[in-house]
This record gives sequence, structure tokens and C-alpha cells, in this order.
Amino acid sequence: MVEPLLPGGEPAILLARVPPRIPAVLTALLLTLGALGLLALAAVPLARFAWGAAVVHGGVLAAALALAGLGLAGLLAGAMPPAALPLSVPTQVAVDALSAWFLLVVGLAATCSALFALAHGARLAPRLLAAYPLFLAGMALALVAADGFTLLLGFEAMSLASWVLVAADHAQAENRRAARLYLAIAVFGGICLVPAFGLLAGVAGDISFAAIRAAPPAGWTAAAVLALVVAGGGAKAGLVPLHGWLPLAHPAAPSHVSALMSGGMTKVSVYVLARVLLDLCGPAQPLWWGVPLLVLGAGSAVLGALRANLETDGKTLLACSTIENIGLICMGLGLAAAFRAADLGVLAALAAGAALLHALHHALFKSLLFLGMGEVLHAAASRHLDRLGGLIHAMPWTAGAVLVGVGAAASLPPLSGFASEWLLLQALLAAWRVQDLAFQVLGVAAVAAAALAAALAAAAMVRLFGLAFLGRPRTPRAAGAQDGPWLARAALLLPAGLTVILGLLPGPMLDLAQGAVQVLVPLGMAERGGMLAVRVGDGGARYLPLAIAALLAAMAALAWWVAKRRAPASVRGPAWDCGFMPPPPHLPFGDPATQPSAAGFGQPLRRMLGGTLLAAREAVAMPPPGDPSPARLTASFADPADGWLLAPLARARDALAARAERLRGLSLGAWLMLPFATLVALLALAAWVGG
Amino acid sequence: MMPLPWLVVFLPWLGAVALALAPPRGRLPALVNLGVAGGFCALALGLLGAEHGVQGWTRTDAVNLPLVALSGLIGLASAAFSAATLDCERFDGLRARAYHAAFQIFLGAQALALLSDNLGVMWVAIEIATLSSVLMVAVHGTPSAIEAAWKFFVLCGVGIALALFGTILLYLAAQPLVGQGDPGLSWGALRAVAAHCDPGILSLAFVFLLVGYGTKAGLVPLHAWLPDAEAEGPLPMSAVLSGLLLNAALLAVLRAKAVVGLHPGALAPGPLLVGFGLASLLLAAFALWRRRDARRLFAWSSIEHVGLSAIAFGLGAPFAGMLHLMGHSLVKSAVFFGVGAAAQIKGSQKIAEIGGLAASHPALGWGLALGIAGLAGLPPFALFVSEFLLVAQAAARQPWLILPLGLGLLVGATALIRVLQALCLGEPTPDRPVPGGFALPGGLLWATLPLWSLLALAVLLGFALPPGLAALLSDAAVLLE
Amino acid sequence: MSFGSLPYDIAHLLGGAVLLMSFVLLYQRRLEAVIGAFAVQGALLAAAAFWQGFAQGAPHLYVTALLAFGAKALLIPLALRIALRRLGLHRTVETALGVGPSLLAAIALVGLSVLVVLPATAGQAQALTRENLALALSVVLLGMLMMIARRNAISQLIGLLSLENGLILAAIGVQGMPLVVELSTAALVLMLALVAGIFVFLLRDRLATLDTGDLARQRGEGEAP
Amino acid sequence: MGWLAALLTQILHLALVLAAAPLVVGGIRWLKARMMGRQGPHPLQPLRDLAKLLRKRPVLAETASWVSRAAPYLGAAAALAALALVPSFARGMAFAPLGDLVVIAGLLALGRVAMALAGLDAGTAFGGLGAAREMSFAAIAEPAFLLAVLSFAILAGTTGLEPIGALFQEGSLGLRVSLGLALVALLAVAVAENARIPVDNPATHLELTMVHEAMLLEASGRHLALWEAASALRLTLWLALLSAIFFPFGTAPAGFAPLGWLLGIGAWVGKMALLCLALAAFENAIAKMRVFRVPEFLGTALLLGLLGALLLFLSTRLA
Repeated sequence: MVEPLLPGGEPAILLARVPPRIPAVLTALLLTLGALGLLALAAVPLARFAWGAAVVHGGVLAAALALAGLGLAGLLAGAMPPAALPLSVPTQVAVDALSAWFLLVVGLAATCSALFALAHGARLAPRLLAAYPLFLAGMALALVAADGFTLLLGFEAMSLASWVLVAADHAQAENRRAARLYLAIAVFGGICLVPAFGLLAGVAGDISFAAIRAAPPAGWTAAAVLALVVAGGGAKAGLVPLHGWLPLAHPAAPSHVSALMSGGMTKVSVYVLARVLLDLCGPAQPLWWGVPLLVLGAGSAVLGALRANLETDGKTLLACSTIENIGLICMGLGLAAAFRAADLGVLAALAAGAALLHALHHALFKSLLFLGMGEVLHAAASRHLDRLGGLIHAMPWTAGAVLVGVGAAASLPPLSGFASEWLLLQALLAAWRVQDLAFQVLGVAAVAAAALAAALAAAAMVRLFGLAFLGRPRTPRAAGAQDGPWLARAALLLPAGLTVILGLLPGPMLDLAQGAVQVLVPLGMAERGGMLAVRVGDGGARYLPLAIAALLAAMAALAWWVAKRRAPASVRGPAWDCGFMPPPPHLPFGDPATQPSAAGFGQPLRRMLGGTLLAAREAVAMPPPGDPSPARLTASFADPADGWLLAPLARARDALAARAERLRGLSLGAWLMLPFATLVALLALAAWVGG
Repeated sequence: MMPLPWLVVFLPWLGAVALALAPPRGRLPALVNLGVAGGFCALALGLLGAEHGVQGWTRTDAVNLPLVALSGLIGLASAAFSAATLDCERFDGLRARAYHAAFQIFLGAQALALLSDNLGVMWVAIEIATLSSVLMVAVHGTPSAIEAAWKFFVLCGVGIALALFGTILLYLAAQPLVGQGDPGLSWGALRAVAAHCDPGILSLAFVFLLVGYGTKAGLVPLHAWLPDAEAEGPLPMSAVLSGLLLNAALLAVLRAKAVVGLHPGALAPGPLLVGFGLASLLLAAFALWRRRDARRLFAWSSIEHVGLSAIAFGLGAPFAGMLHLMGHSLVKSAVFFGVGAAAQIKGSQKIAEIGGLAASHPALGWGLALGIAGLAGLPPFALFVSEFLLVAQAAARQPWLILPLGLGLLVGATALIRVLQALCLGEPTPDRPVPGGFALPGGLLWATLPLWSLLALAVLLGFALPPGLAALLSDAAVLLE
Repeated sequence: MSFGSLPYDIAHLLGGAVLLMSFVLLYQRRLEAVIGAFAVQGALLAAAAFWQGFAQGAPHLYVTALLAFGAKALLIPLALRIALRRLGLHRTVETALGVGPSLLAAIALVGLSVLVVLPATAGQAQALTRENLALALSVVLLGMLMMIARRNAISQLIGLLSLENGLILAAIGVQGMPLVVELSTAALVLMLALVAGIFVFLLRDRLATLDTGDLARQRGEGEAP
Repeated sequence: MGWLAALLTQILHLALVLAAAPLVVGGIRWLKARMMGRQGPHPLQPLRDLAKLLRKRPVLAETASWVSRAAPYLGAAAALAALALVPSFARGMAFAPLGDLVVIAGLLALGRVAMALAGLDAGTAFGGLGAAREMSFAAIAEPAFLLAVLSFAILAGTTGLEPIGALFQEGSLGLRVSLGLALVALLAVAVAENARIPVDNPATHLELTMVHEAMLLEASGRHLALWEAASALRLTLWLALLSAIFFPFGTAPAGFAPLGWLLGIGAWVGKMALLCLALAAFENAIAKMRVFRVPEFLGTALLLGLLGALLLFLSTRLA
């Protein structure tokens, strides 16, 4: 219906491309997108009824399941010709293995989120109900886009819808600030990505992926594209140094939304990075092509993990750990690009597979953790670690599920986090095979960074679980908490179960991702790990999660048998606590202050690394002798990105704005001067050109 | 039977006469005004069906038909909004007459400016439009309104004078080829001979036309009048000024460009337009950060967007330019309606005193929020499409443009986001309605209806353009290329 | 017609006289004298239009001549004198740019316009049009210069009016310019509207200059918080 | 037939290390005492302690949850599983292909997290303190370990423990500076991981200075026994690891070779004894350092690992 849109010298984007036939998967996909759009429209009137929210969230749940299923189908079906959306602006959608993989990721994350929303989200404001389906639809559209315009459309729609959700509770000023920064970053991403596509498409202006693949960029164009895409996609993914919005926005949004943002949306940005940099720009890029992603990824991994050890708000902590995991994924992508440039196909496939697998695993266990914190927020009315504690007694289900997520996030075998991180480490440990000294040195630093990040993440997760769920309740509200309804428990158990299963079966998942890996590394023949194992190469290192799990079980059984044979049953007694006095009667759970606090638990790392990386400060206020008031220790830190990047930019902007303002103080006579001067200048120009 | 384009012009003028003579009784003038605007809109839309060609001094082609249809729609919406909010303006009889008459004169004049084939007639039409809009800006008679009107008048007076000089020069350039008499100023005739004209005079003429009409289009550094004029007049004025007048003026510049650009030896008009566009974009983007008055803020954002379309046309991406021009008219008028309604509810147009609309008046607040987001270049409006095309084209053709363009867009968009949140989110500020309140029962509804309908139109324009109109736009791109 | 021929010389002479009057306008220090000079310029313009009508054999130019004479030589100067007397404005011209410097700037502008026009129209347009164009352009620029270099409302207005004189001069100078009458009339209407506006303005609150008032101070946005 | 030999090797290995673990701990205590001129406890004392603890009735804090019950088993299982992957007297064990050095690191981390959670479970001040310090120190120890692994991976082309050992045994590499640096780094990590002097003092219960013991304050009975066993196993594991990588001579090849096995066992016992002696001497020679000097200690190890890898690049480039 768009043939008429054929102006001379206009971008050929306006050409209509009518595909031969629309594959069933695409048809179903378009139907799902349409259904989500209608759901968003219907949500406004539906919000008036008590059951409206249930209808909307149920619909989103169905759509999410459909998306995951379609992703699976796409992975099994393979590539298919693109189809056009019924819009006047030509927009192409197609599902290849890469899109399908990320569809699966987003679909699974959205399923958990929608389940949770179904359980808790009764009587939501119309705007929240309407924005939620649009958010999902935007993500899906960005994933299945087959031209730059559609990609940007989905990307920005996703951002706008989620902005509404971030601003859900806009009465608080800090939430408004978070929403503002969030939307600004989204706009920045768009402004970086559009010219990148312009450069890729060239003057002909055909921004369909097929056309771009046909003419990959080279020389300074390639460099510009790389810079723009890393800046734009990285900002939305939360890569250092543009990660500042993430720890603000995730806590501001409702829990099921922050789960979807962290599990799904950041992956969409990763998808954009992978699609443009590794797929569209072609395999013929130089070695440094992967370096920015590798370096920024390493920085994000370390900074995010360290900051997760200092934050005291549960959801902020999780957001920082998201930064860390995104960093790890980007390291994998950058490494894949570098290996590809060095003709190390197998290793490139290994790195790419690690990145894709980690994306899936992170989506699941991070959704699980965010939903768990949401459950805690519902039950104990606080996200602050210093107001929780002992929830494992009150909320056994939640605690159990979250423990699985914590284990995966701490990358402990045999859970999912460890499997993908093992692959990533193997790829990093092979970085030296690139015959370039500088890159080899970089690889060593990257190994150290990845290991540091993993260990820091483990510390952060122990801190989260230990302070929130173990120990004694720090507030009465925390003591009175209890598990959510069955639906909410299901929303936690589903990702927990998947985390365990995926952790045990990385091999089959890697085989499933084969197609996607092929998209990123066309030449790379990845190791087909087989049912049980993932391995680096023939004769290389191997990891058999099932066997390791069995071994662990066997050894635990052995220990149990040895210990339990003739052992008396245990009894309960007051905690020994090195003989400190038992708590006074008016504090039934003991004095909360005698437990480690969030700041206290972070103290060692704050002193070891925080001072240098995060400008952490500690100030002790000692009362004068004789003053019974307690001594106060205040610890603070500042993210360097805010102090060194955002604040100076804002200052420069204000200075320029002030200059621009001075122009307005002129009088009418002076205003007449301007046209006059312009006229004279132009006349002089004309004389110069003509004469 | 006079040709349809003439009807489009004369109907509002007849209405103006009627409104000027008829005694202002109660709500009657507002309704008459609405009716005439409806008729105008119907004719303008009907014009889309008419075949292209020249009828005496007017021509109908792919370039002006969409703009005329647009002015019909926006004129109707503005009339509806003004009918809804008339009482808040608190006009006495004389002022009411003047206001309504001037409104219709303006509609007709800018339609003539769009439709005219003869550059002289176009000049006269723009002059009439200027006079009538000056009258409308000044109609309140408050010192600041007079001040704004006076500034508007003087600056645009000078501009128009220069434009006349440019017109004369253009004829002078063509005169040896087209001979004497009316055809000498016909756009078609000029385009036919432009390639053989004297390049020197052509570039001279373009300089004068650019400075002259550029003043009315509000291009930096000729923009001084715009913010005050759009912020001081009656509420519907702002919408009409930034929605219609700017288009007409920019179209005049483009017509000149289309003539001069045909001669390789003449001063290349494209780079000049890009330069003016960049200046407008950057200055406006930074100025947005210092605004405290809502209507002035959006007036500045009009400067920004006119600059963007100028860049598009200058770059040779006229399709993006046309789309941006039309999308901006729709969204910006909608936003001005929203701000106007808000200003009446809160009794002030200071940003600080309007807040939390989304909480207190959801329909208005979220409509306004969507509109502002659209102005910031976010989907689902036509501006998103046009800005995508524009930026992609700029990057492909002039890669160095990425930096200034990106800077301007980013700074402007972030400023708009800030204002969007200040106006729509947070705790609602207390309502202090202007005595008189809304004219119609359920006035707020009637004030928000135009807002939402224009937004819907902007979405359609971006994503569900009827094939016919799409064809028209692409032909326009060819004509302006 | 061409060099040496009488019609050309007379037309050239009249055009030059109009330009000369622009210089005189810039030179004057007292408002009455400025108004007087403007009246003379209007009369000269009318004469030029009349002569062009005769020379080109274009009778409609006579109408233009009549309009110009009636409005610019009689009506507007008279009105301005009345306003001056009625309002008792102080009679001396306040300059933003001194008389001497403004005259120098005027010379520069004339040089610029000649520089722009002569190479431009070299060859094809007849000599008269070329000369005429250069003169008209100079008058236009000088009018604008006067608007900027003077502070009184009246002298600024006169600057604008003489700018418009330049337009008419150009219009009549071009062989067979269509719609001359209409355009000149429309321009005249604009000018009259401006005059009316300034009357309203002056009578409203005895402002002696165009740029004062609220907007100049705070742009209607209130003081910065 | 081969799988039978492998299984047999594995079983023998497990039996050997299980027997060795308490002896290693007791032996080191005894050696230290002797060097100080004290009588010192009998080398078998740890075994007796374990037997005694197993018979005692465990007391759980009222505020403790099932984590306190489950964690000891998990910790012991993790240590055992890791130990099952480290060759002692012969190559070609059945479980060896299950994982590599990275997996071993992961299993150690698993045990560490289990212990930290157990320390936090009761909600006492010292448990939290110990957990925080343990996790923080590990954050630097782990990269150091992996950098050492990187050096081996570059030389052997894999992170599998058996290939590395085999490569080093044939000694084709000769002596390399980077290996020396890796050895130092590994030693430092081992000291930290096993809470030995100078990082931690296994003998004291002075709360403020201790890391490892602080997490076990609430454990009693069989839980404490399991924790002690786990730490003993970890110590054995590290010593076995060092000997398997740096002193692989005498290790029997894969396959069924009883004689070779005997030799291997003998060699391994000798190597372990020497390592114990060295450790004891080391611990006697130096004093425990302040807690916040530990990061510097481990940081140095990290830098040494880094340096080793870099030198390796240079040498491979020059070679």
C-alpha cells in the first residue's frame, strides 16, 4: 500500500517490500503484537473494574508465553523471509535465530513478571495497565525488526512505555528524577542509533538489514558507527559510563516491571549491540572492533559488582548486579568480535555462545531476584536491607526461591550462572591466542576483571540474602511478614526451577543457540557440547554440570551418612554469640543493632576497593567524653560517572543556555540590527560569489 | 462559478465581514466562527480531490494541497477551542468582533499565501496575514500584548518589505525571458525559465526573499518577534500562529528556493537553509532550558522545529521536511491547546504554577504529556518518522552534521522532558480558574477534544497515511527537490 | 533607451535624487527637518514614477505616482508634523550611531549595493534597470540603517518609510513589472497601518521610542527565580 | 577395563585423601609445636576431636534456620567433590574429566558461600563480621588464582588439571620465571583460603582478628565436626593441588599399575609431608598481620599472577 511513497532522491526506505509469503511464525508474531496493542487500548476503560487488572495481566501472560514459544519455534525453524507491517511507513519484520533467541529470553522474563503482576497487581492506575503491554510489545518489535526504522520504533516505544511505569509513583521527587534521567537516556540512545543507521545505509538510504549487510561499513565510517552504536545501545543497556540511570530507575518501578526491565529490556539493548556490531557490520572488521565492548564490559562488570556491595537498598543492589552481568555479556560479545577478526572461529563461537547463554540465564535469575524483592516489599513493606532480616522463617517459599537465584547470581556450580560464566572464562583464558601483544595484555586484564566481578557478585549476593532473609528481624514489620499467594509463589518457583534446569543442561541450550551463534560468527563452528557437557575444544577443558551435581549429592550423602549414623537429635538454645548478654525482654528478637548492618557488611570491600573506585568515604562522629550518646559512623560513596560525566555536562549545558539567554535581553533596535546584519552579510556573500 | 481554490480563500473573508458587522450577541459569534471554520475545513479537504493546475493567480499542486488541508483542520480545531474558551478571554463587544474577524481574515490570507501561484499575490497575502495576526495578538490591549504586537509588527514589516524587494528582483531576473505582464511573477513560469536567468540577480533575489520570509518563519537570527507574539495573544492564537503562519512563510522560502536552486550558477540555497536551520535548532534548544513561561517555551520549540524542517529541505530531503512541517503543526497546535486549557485551570501560564495535571485532570494531563513527548521526537507521532528520516539522511549526506544535529536534538528533547514532567507529574498545584470559567457545559471536555483529535491525526500522518495523501507528499518532494 | 538619451538621464537623475534624500535624512539633526526631507523624497519618488510611466509608456504607473505623491509627500508628513506638535516631543534626533559614522556607513552600504548589483546584472538587463536597481538597493539599505541608527520612534518610522520608497523605486524601474499598482498600494497600506500603529502607541503612553516596556525588561516571564 | 582401573584409582584416591586430611592438620600442629619446643598434641588429635564432636548433641541457636543444618553438609560435600578432582598419586581417575581448575574454583566458592551463610544465619555480630571478611578476601584471592591458572592454560593449552600435570611432569618446559611467580601467587591464595597465618590464625578465638572461626561460633556437635572436616579437606586439597602442578614427579600414569601406584602413593606422601613441614616453618617464622593488610597481601599475589602471564607472553614471543 506504499508504492506511491517513491519520491525522487528520497531514502529508499520508503520503498515497499512485499515479501512473497508470510511464514506462520511471523503471522503469529504480528497477531501477538496486535493483541498487545489492543490490550493497551482496552486497559484504560478496563481499569475501572476490579477484574480489569487481572484481564490485562492475564493477556500479557498469554502473550509472553506466545513470544517465548515463537522464539523456540523460530530457533527450530531457522531463518525466514521478512514481512511488512500494515503501516504506511514501510516497516519490515523477520525472525532469524538471533531474534528468536532473544524473543525466548524476553518471553520467559515477561512470563514470570506477568505471573507476579497477576498475583499482586489488582487495582492499578489505568496508565500502568496500559503501559505494561506496550512495554512488552515494544521489546518484541525491536527484536523482530528487519530494518533500522522498525528497530528504532520498537526501541523508543519500549522506552516511552517503561518511562510511564518508572514514573508510576511520581509523587516522590526522587522517582521523578529517576524517570527524567531514564527518558533522557532513552532519547540519547535513539539520537545515537539513528545516525548510525544513516551511515550504514548510505545516501541510497535503504536501511533494511539485508541491504546493510550487503554493504558493510569500512574506514572512518565503521569507526563512527562503532562509536555511535556503543554509545547508544550501551547507554540503554547500562554500560559504564552511562549506567547512572539503572540504579535509579529499577527501584522506582513496580517490582514486576523492574524484573522485566532488568531481565528483558537490558537484553534488548544487548541484542541491538550484537545485531548491529557483529551481524550488520559484517565479519570483515578489524581486531579493535571488539575492544570497546570488551573494555567497557569489564569496567561495568567490576564497577557494578562493587557498587552492589555498597548499596543498602535491595532493588538498587540488584540493579547494580544487572550492570555487572550486562558487562559480562558485553565482554563475551567483544571477545567474539576479536576472535572472529583473528580467524579463531571456534573461540569466537565459544565467546558468542557464552554471551547468549549468560543473557538467558541472567534474564531468569535476575527476574527471580527482583520478583523476590517485590515479594519482600509486599510482605515487609521495605526494600532497605537494614529494615529486613529473618525472613527465611516467615517466608520459606520466597526464601528458598531467592536462594536459588542468589546461588546463580553468585555463579556457584551447578547453577545456571556458573555454566555461562565458565564458558566466558574459558573464552577469556584463550584470549592470548590472538597474536597481538596489546590484545593479549588486555585479555589478561579482562580475566582478572571477570574473576574479580564474579567474586564481588558472590559477596554481594551473600550480603543480600544474609541480611534480608537470615538472622533476626530488624523491624516488627519484618517479623510479621508472610509468603505471597500461590500465584506469586509460582511466579518465583518457575524461574527458580528454570535456573536449576538450565544450569544442569547448558549443553542442549548451547546447541539450541547454535543458529544464533552462527548469525554472530558465520565462520565459527561452535563446539557441540552434547547432552551432558560443555567444552572448549577437543581435548580442551570440559564441564559436566550433571555429573558435578551428582558428585556433590553423593558426597553430601556420604557426609550425612557419616555424621548422622549415631548422632543425637539437635536441640535449640539461645545463640552463644561469644557469651554476650541475652537480649532484653522488650526486644523479643534481640537487639537488631547487634546484627551486622548493610553498611557494616560492606565495610571491608568499601575500604579495600571502594575508596579508589567509588570515592567511598567514612566519617566517625565520636561524642565528647561523658556524653552518653552513641558514636555515629556514616559511610558514603559517589559513582564516578555522575561526578565526572553527567554533572560537568549539565554545567556546560547551563552555561551555554545562559549565553543564549543573554541574546534575549536586546532592545527592539538591536533586534532590527540582526536582520540588517544578516542581510548585509548575505549580500556580501552574494557579491563575493557573483563577482 | 469561481474555481474552488478561490472559494477556499473567499469563504473565510466573507465570514470575516459577517462577523465584523454582526452584533456580538452571547455565544453567537463563536458559533458562527466555528461554522465558517467548518466550511473552510470542508472546502480545504475537498480541494484535495481537485485536479492540480493553475487558476489565474492561484495554483493547486502537491506542495500546497496538503498544507491547505492541514490549515483547514487546524483552523477548525482552533475555532472549536476558541469557542470553548472564549469566556476566559473576557472580550468586550468590539474586541470580540475584531478577534473573530481577524481570525477569519487570517485563515483566508494564509490559505491564499499557500495557494497563490503569483509571487506578488503571495506577498500580498502574507502581508494581510501579518496585519490580521498583529491585530489578534494586540486584541487584549494589555501593555505586554501591545508590546509584543508592536515588536511583531515592526520586525515583520521590515521583513515583508525586504521580501517585496526580493520579489521585484526575481521578476527582474526573469523579465527578459518571460516578457511583461502577470506571468512574469508566476511560480511555474519562473521555474520554467530559471535555468537561463541571470544567476547574479537570482542569488540577490533569494537573499532578500530568505531574509524577508525567513523573518516570518522565525528562523534564527530573525526570530525575535515569535516567542512574545505567540505567548501574548489569545489562547487559540498561539496554535494558529505556529501551526499555520510559519508553514506559509516557510513555503514561500521554499518556492523561492525551488526557483533559484534550478540555476547552477546562483547562490546555492540549500547550504544557506541548513545554516539557518542549525542556528535555529541550537539556539532554541538551549533557550528552552531557561523558560519559565509555558507558552513561550513552546513558541521556542516552534523555532526549533522550523529549523529542523529547514535543515531537511536544505539537505535535499524534502519528504522528511514536509512530513516534519505537517507533523509539527498538528502536535504543536495540540500542545498549545493543552497548555491553554491548563493555563485557564491554574490561572497562570508560568510553568512553576502548573503542575500535576496528570493527577488532577488525567485526560488533559496525559494528552499534553503525549504531545510533548511527540515534540521531543518520541513515537508514535509523525515527528518520530520525520526526525528519523532527517537524521539518517543528514548522517548519510553530511556526516559532520551528526554532532550539531545530535547536540541540538538531545538538548532540546531533554529540556522538553523536564517540562513534561514539571507540567504533568508530581503533586497537583491548586486550581485558580479564571472568572468566567469554560464557555460550554463540560468546557474542559470541549477544550481537550481538539487536543486529542489533533494528536490522533498526527499518529495517522506518521503511520497510517492514506495512499492518496502519501502520493501527494512524495510528489511534493519531487516538486521541491 | 540608453546612455546619453534624455529619458535615461532624467530617470537616472530622479533616482539619484531619491538616494540623495536618503543621505539627507541621515544627516538631519532635527525632526522637522527629517520630516521635510522625507516629504521631498516622496515627491521625487512620485516624479520618478511619473517619468517612468511616461518613458515606458505604462499608464498605470501614473496611479502609482499619484498614490506616492498623495501619501508620501503630503499626507504622512502632515500627520507626522501634527503628531510632533500635538505631543510636544523633544525635537532633536537621538542617535544610536552618530551622524558622522552613520554617513560613513551609508557610503559603505552604497558601495556594497553597487558591488552587488553591477556584476550581477552585467550584460542582460538594460543599463537603466541596472542603475535603477543599484539606487533602489542603496535606498533600501539606507532606510534600514536609519531605523537602526536612530532612537526616536518617528525617525525610525521614517527610516522604514524611506525603505519602502526604495522598494517602489525598484518596482517602477523594472520594465513592465506586473501588479506594480497593487503591490505599491499594499505596501502603502502596510506603511499607513504602521503609522496608525505608532500613533496609537504614542498617544497611548508618550513613548518617544519603539523599544521600551515590559517585554524589553522581563520578557513576560517574571524575574528569574 | 580402562574404566575399572579409573574407578579403582578414584576410590583409592578418595580413601587416601580422607585418611590424609586429619593427619595433615594434626601433623602441621604437631610440627609447629615441636619447632616452638613444645610437646604439642598428638598428630591424630584432630581425628579424635572429630569422633568426639560427632557423638555430641548439636545445639542450634533459636534464631537459626535450616540453613545452619544444611550448610555443613554442603560445605563438606563441596570440599570433598573438589578434592575428588585433584589427582594425588596417579592420573586417569574416573572423575578427572568432570571438571577443570575453574570448576574447582567454583566448588571452593560454593563451600565458601555455604559457610558465610551459615555464619550469618544466627544473626550474631561475629558471624556477620567473619562472613563479610571471608567474602571480601575471596574477592581478591579468586582473580589471583585465575591468573595463575591463566599461566598454566597458556603453557598447557587447557585448564584441565591432568593435562597440566602431565605436561609439567615431562619437564619439557624447564624452569620458567612466570611459573615461579604463579607458584608464589598460588601459595598466597592457598594461605588465605585456608585461613592460615599470616591471614588468619586457626589456633585463636580472638574474635576481632579472626575470619574463618568467626563463622563457626554458633556451630556445635556434628555441624562443627563437618566444618572442621571441610577445612581439613580444603587444606589437603590445596597442598595436593600444589604438588600435582609443581611437583608432579612420581605420579603414576593412567591405567592399572599397582606398582606404579605404590610408588605414586609413596611419592605423594613424601611431597605432602614436605609441604606440611614448609607450611609449619612458614607459620612459625612470621606473625599474623592486621586484617586490613590482608588485601595488600592478596593484591601482591594478584600482581604477581599478572606479571607471570605477561612475562609468559614475552617469552613466547621471544622463543
